[in-house]
Amino acid sequence: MAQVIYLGKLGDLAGGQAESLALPAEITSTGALREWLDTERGFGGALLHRTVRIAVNAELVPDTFAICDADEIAFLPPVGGG
Amino acid sequence: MAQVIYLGKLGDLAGGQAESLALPAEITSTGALREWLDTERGFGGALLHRTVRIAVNAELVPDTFAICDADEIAFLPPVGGG
Amino acid sequence: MILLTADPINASACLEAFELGAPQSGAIVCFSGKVRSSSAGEAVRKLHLQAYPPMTGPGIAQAVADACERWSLEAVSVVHRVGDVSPGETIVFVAAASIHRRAAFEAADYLMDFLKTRAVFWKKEVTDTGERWIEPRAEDYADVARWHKEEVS
Amino acid sequence: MILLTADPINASACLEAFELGAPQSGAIVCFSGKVRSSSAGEAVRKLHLQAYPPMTGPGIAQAVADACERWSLEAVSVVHRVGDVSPGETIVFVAAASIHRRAAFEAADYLMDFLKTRAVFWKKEVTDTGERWIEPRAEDYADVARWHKEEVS
Repeated sequence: MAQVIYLGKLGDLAGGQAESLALPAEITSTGALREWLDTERGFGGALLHRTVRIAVNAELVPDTFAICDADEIAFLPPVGGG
Repeated sequence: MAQVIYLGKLGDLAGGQAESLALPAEITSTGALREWLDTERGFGGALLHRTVRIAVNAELVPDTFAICDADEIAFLPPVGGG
Repeated sequence: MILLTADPINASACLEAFELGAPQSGAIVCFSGKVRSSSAGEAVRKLHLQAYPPMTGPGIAQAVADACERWSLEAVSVVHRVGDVSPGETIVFVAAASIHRRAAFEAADYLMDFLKTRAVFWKKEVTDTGERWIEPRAEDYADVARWHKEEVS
Repeated sequence: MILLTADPINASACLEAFELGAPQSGAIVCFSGKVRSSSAGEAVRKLHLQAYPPMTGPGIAQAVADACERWSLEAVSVVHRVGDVSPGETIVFVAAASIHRRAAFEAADYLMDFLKTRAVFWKKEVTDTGERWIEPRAEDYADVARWHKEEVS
């Protein structure tokens, strides 16, 4: 099972900050997962915004990055602390 | 009596940080006082250095400033705290 | 020292501890950022700070390492709250120590610009009328860009 | 608050008091400068700080007023030692509080540049081999000149 983490406002939109899911066979890249989850979880495009970055196992990656069921995949809207 | 204050290294050179003195009749400006004291007190030119500024009654003044026996006249080498 | 904490931050206690750890330094600059009691005219009830621990700590550690490479520093400290923070409470404490003051000022400034725009946190402001996630201001992005001008040109 | 004191300065206590006086501020920057234990390879026994009270206090007050005119500040504090100061002791504490951090950083930086080059103090360093009056470094004069570029051009 892949762990998917929705951070910041995305957690509110998803109704939860994390979920475990078995990746469908055709979802093999971060970009494909982004598009699939945006529809499946009803994000209404929020996950597709270019400011939402994706980290796989705590490293920022491009949308072409290959993913598997062992990964922790996080969606990060714009960050900022302080 | 005018109060004369020698600050910083000038106090060490003068052998004291302050003196009261009756201004000679011909010493009517800060510039004249500077030259006269440099010789009289054996500063050897230290009082003439262009980095030494003069304050009369706590205000920086040019060498042309008129002085009298009621004044407090301070010689200030380059300042710096912190 | 880098610390993420859900407990209140006491900036003066942080400074006291920091000074003990930098006995040779001539210059110490510290910054503390606090939750303001109002935002856009509304009373703020609290600020919720979310971190993503696998990335937040390592990201700050990298920024501290970058600062230590860029300036000659004798000590650096970053303490950052997570969770719910009330108005008046300290969100972040940053300190930098060096021989001369310029390095300490610039490093603290740099780290704050990093924390505001690149550190892996999300902030949700809760007011009487609702809540909203807040993102860095345009000024924050402009501030952090200052440090990269040399590299680009 | 502006204070010249012959007693030891506790920077963390100063920060604690300062924070109490700036409850609305989102950003506080403080600087503390300490006597280093060596200078040009020699052990420093003490630093003697001389002020000229009729000018030193008013000069700092004017610099604080200038800073308050230049930036939007909610509080400013300058605490400066006079007399003999031992290695490791704090010579100066400066703090500035504002809504956003840039004003606080710049005001603290500005005040330190002023204190280093224009505040009416003289410093004598006493080492094992003798004593010498020390003047601002070239960097200090360059630093303070940064704030006047706009005015000149």
